[in-house]
Amino acid sequence: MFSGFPLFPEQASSFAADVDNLYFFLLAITAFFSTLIAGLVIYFAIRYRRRSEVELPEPITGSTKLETLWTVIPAIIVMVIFSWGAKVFLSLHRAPSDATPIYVVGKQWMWKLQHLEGQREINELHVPVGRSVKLIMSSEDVIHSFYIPAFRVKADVLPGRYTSIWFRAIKPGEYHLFCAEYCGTKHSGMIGKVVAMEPTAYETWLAGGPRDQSMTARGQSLFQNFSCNTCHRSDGQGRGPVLEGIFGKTIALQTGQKVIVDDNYLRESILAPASKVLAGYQPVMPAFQGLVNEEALAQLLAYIKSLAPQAATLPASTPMTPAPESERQKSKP
Amino acid sequence: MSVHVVPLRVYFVIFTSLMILTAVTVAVAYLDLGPLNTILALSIAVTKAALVILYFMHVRYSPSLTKLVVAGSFLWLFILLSITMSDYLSRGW
Amino acid sequence: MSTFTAPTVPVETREHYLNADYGVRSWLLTVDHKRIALLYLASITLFFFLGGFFAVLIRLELLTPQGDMVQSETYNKMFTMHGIIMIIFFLIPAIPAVLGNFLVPLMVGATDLAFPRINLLSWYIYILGGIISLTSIVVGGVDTGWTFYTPYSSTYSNSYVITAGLGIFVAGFSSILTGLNFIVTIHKMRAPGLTWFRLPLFIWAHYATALIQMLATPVLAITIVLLALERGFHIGIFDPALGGDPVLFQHLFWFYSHPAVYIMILPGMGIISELISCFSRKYVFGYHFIAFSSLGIAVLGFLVWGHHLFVSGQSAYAGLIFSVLSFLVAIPSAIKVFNWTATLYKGSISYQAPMLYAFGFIGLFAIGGLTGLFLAALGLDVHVHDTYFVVAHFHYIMVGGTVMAYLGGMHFWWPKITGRMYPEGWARFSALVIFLGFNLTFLPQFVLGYLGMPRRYHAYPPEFQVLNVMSTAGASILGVGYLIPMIYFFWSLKYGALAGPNPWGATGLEWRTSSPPPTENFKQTPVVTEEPYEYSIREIKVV
Amino acid sequence: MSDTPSAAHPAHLAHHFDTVEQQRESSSLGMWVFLAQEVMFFGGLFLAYLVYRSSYPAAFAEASHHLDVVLGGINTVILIASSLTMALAVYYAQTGKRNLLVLFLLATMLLGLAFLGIKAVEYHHKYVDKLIPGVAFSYPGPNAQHAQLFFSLYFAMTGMHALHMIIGFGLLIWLVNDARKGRFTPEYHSHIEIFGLYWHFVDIVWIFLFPLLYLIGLHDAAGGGH
Repeated sequence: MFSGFPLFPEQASSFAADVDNLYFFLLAITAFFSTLIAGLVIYFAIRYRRRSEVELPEPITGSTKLETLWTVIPAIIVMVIFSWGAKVFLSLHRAPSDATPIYVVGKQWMWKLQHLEGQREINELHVPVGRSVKLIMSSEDVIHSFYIPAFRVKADVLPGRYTSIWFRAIKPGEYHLFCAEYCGTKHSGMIGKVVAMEPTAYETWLAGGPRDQSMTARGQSLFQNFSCNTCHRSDGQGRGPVLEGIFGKTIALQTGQKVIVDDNYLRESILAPASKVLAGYQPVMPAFQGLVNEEALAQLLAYIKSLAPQAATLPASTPMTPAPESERQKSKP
Repeated sequence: MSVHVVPLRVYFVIFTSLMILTAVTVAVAYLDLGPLNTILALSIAVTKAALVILYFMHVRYSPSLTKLVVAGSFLWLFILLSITMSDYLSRGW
Repeated sequence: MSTFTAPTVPVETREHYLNADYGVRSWLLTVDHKRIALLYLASITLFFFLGGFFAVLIRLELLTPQGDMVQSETYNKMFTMHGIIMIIFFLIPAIPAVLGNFLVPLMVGATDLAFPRINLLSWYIYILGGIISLTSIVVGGVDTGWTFYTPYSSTYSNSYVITAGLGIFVAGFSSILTGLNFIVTIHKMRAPGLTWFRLPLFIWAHYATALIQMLATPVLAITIVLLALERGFHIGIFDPALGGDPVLFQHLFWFYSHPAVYIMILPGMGIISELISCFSRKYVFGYHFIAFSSLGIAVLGFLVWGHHLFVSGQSAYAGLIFSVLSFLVAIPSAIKVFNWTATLYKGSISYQAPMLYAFGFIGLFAIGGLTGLFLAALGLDVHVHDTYFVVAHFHYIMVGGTVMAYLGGMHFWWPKITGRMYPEGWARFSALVIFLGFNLTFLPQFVLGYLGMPRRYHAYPPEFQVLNVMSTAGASILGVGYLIPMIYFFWSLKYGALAGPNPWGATGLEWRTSSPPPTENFKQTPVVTEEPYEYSIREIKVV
Repeated sequence: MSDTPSAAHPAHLAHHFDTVEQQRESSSLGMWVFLAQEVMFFGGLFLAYLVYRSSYPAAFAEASHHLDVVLGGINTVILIASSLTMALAVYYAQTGKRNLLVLFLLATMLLGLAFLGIKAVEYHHKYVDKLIPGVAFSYPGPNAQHAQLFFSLYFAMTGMHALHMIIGFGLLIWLVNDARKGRFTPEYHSHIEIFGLYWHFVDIVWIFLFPLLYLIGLHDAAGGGH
C-alpha cells in the first residue's frame, strides 16, 4: 500500500506547466502568510503572556497606517493572482484553429468518443502527442464533467449544449480520465483513460481500428435521410439558407441580432429551428428535438462544418451519390 | 409608517394616476416600437410601483431607515439580475 | 502597564431564567430568548452529531479504493445527508440561533428580542424542517448531493428529493425569522447611550449575518419551489429538452449558497473578536475596521457566487467578473485576521480554553482563506474544481473556523448561560485534540485534491489510498475530540464550580448581570457611557 | 398622537418594549425587512423570466398571444382598486372610524376574491386549450418547447402571486373580525398598517407581472386574444 504513492500529478500537457507555476506561487503566498500570522500569534502569546491578574495593558486601539498597509498590500497581491489566473484561463478558453476536433458524448456513467476519421471509443481516448486536440462535448442526460488531471483541463458536459476544451499532450503515456460533476449512482465508475501516443503510433492505431465510415460521410447520409438537402441547397434556391461555408460566419437574424454560427448555434437551429431564424427566411423547418441523438447530431455537425465555401465544384444538378442501401439502415437514428 | 395621516385627496389622486398609467401601458403595447416596447413597459411599471410605495405605503413620510430598506431590497434584486445576465449576454463571445 | 482590578460585584439573589419556571410547557411555550437559545442548543447538538455520524461513515468507506463498505447508492446518500444536515441544520443556525439568540438582547441591553413569539416560531419551523429532512432519510434518503443540481435532481434521481427539499425550504424560513429578529432588535432596542460604535463586535457580525439571511435565503426558497415544480409536475423551468438551462439553477442555487458560507463564518468572526479582546485584556485593534469588514463581507459576499460556475458552462467573460469580485471579498477577511493578531500585541494574554480555540481559529481560518484564493484564480480552478482541494478548503473554513469559534464561544459564555464553570484542564486537552485531529484529516485532502481525486467518489484509483487512510485516521481523532466537550459540559452542570457574573473580567453588558441572568435580563435598563472593550473600569455595578 | 395618560404601561404595549413608539417602529421595520426578503423571493422568478426571454424573445412574444389581455387588464384594475381600499382602511384605522375601517377591509377582500376568480377563469382557459405545461401540453405554434417554458414561468409566477393573495385573504378575515370587535384605535392599529404594506407589495408584484407576461406579444401579431 505504501509503495510509491504520488504527491504531485504528472505534467502531461502544454497547459500543465502554467497551472503548476501559478499553483507554486500561491503555495508560497499561503505558506508565507500563514507562518507569518501563526508565528506572530505564538510569539505575542508567549511574549505578552499574563504575568499577574492585575496587569492592564496599554490602551492601544489601532493605527490607520497599519490598516491601510494590510488593506493595500493584500489588494495588490490578489490582483496579481487574479491577472495571472485569468491569463492562464484565457489560454485554455480559446482553442487554436488547427486543433483536430473529437466529439465526446457523456452518458450516465460512460464516455462515448468519436474521432473525425470514424474511430469510436468508450471510456478511452487516444490522442497524438504534440498536436492540439479540441473536444466538443455534450451530454445525453445529466451534467457530467470531462476531467483529465494530468492535463489540468476540465469542463462540464451539459445536456442541450456543446461545451469544449482543448489540450496538447506533450508526454506519451496513460492518464486518468474522471467525471468530476456528480451524476448519479455510478459517478465514481464513469472513469477511463487517455492514451497519449507518438504521432506514428497514433496513425497506426487510427488505421488499425475497425474500419468505420468517417463522421463526415455518416453526416452526409444523415443529411439526405432527413431530406435536409431539399431545403438547404448549395445553389441557394432552397427555402433554407446555404450551409456551405456558413460555419464561423457572423450572420444577422430576423430580429436584427448578430450571431456567430458556432457549434451551439448549429445545434439549436437543428433541434429548435424557430428560435434564431436567419434574416430573410421563414421558420418553416421542423424541430428535430428528440429525432436526432447526440452521435447523429455530432455527425451532422461534422458534415456541415466540412462543407467548404467553394461548393460550386459540386454542381447542384448531379444527385448526391446515394449511400449504399445497407449503410442507410445502420445510420438511421 | 408614521403618525402622519395622509389626506384622502392624495389617495384618490394616486389611484387615478395609476389607472391612467395602466391604460397607457396597455395602449403603448399595441404599437410596434421594437426594443423600446419593453423599456417603456418597464418604466411605466416602475413609476406605478413607486407611486404605490411612496403614497400608499407612506414611505414618503417614513423614517430614512425604511427608505434604506426599500432601496436596499431593489438594489439586491438588481445585483441578482445584472450579474447573472452578464453570463448570459456574453455566452456567444 | 497600569493595574487592573477584577470588577467586584455583589452576589445577587438565586432567581434566574432557569429556575423561574419548571415543566415541559415552560420550555416548549417559552418566549424568553435565553430559553429558546437552549432549545436551539439541544437541537443543534443533535444534528451536529448526526451529521458527524455520516462523516464517519464516509471516511470509513474511503479507507479502501474499491469502496466495499457500502454500495454506491448508499454512499451517495451518506455524503448528501452529511452535507444537508451539517450545513442547513448545524452550521447556518449554530452560532446565530444559540449564542446569538442568548446574547444579542443581553449585549444591547434589552429585555428580549423585538419579536419573542416569532423567535419561538423560528425554533418550531427549524424543528419541522428537521423532522421533514429526517423523514427523507428514514424513508430512503436523497442522493443528489446537497447542491441538488438539475437535471439529475429534477428528472434522473429516484430518491426523495422533494421531501429533502421541503425540509430545507422550511428550515430556511427559520433562518429568515432569526435574521429579521436580530435586525430589528439591533436597530430599535439598544440601551440608552449604546451607540453603534459602542456595540460589541459580536453584534456587528450578527447584524451583517442577519442582512445576508434576509436577502439570500429567499432565493434558495424559490429555487427549491421551482425544482419541486419541475420534478413533481413536470413544469420544466430548468429542463434542457424545453430549452431550459441547468446552469440557471446553479446561478440561483449559488446566489444563496455562497452568501450562506458567510452566514456560517461571520458569527464565528464575531465570537473571535470577543475572545481575543477579553483574553488579552485589550481594546480590539482597529474596532471600526473590523466592524466595517463584517458589513463589507456581507455585501461583497453577494457578488461572487459565480466562482462556483467557472467550469460549468458559464461564459469566460462572466468568469473574469466573478474572479475579480471573489478576490475583493478576500480582503475584508484578511483585514480581520491581521487586526486580531495585532490585538495580541502588548496584551496580557491568558491561555484559557476559549483563547486556545481562538488561536486555532486564526491559524486554520488563515489557511482556509488563503486556499480560497487558489479557487478564485480562474486558471487554477479549472484543475481543482470539484476535487478534494475544494473539500479541504471549505472544511478548513467551516470546521477549522466556524466550529472552532462555536466551541470557543460555548466555553466563553458557558458560565453566563449556566452559572457553572467547565473543567479547564479537560477543555484545553480537547481543544488540542480537535486541532490535531482536524489538521490530520484535512491537510492530506489538499494533496489529494491537486492530484485530481474528484469529490463524491465512492471508489477511487488505488494510488490515492495512503492519503485517504491518513485522512480517516485524522477524522477518528477529530470525532473523539468533539465527544469530550459533550461529556464535560454535562458534567459541569452538576459539578462545575459556581461562576460569578464576570469570571473572565470581560467587558460587555452581558457580564453586568448575574450568571445565569434573570428572566428580564437586567433589573433596570443599563445605561452605557464608556467605549467598548474598556478594561480599566474599577467596579461594575450589577444592573 | 398623545401618549395615553393612563398607566405608564398601556395594555397593548408588550413587556419588552419601553415605549409604544418603539414597538410600532419595530413592527414596521420588521415588516419592511420581511418585504425585502419577499422582493428577493420573487426576484428568483423574475431572473428566470429575464434569462429565458432574452434567450427566446420570439417564442415568448408569440406564446404570450395565448394570454387574455382583457382579463389581465381587468385584474390589474381590480388589484389597484384593492390597494386603494386597503389604503383607505389604514386611513380610517388612523382616524378611528371603526365601521368605515371594517367596510374598506371587506371591500379589499371582495376585490381580492374577484381577482382570484378571474385568475381561476384564466387557468381554466389554459386547461381547455391544453396549454398547461407538463404532460398534457400541446402547442400549435412553431417552437413548442420554448412556448412550454413560457407557460411554465407563467404558471410559476402567477401561481406564486395568487398564493400570496390567498394568504393575504386569510389574514384579512382575521383582521376584519378584530376590527369589528373594535380592537384597533388611533393609538394602536399597527396590525392594519402592517397588513397594508403586505397587500401593497402583492399589488406591486402584479404591476410588474402584467406587462411582462401579457403585453409582450401585442405589437407584432394581429392583436391580443386567441
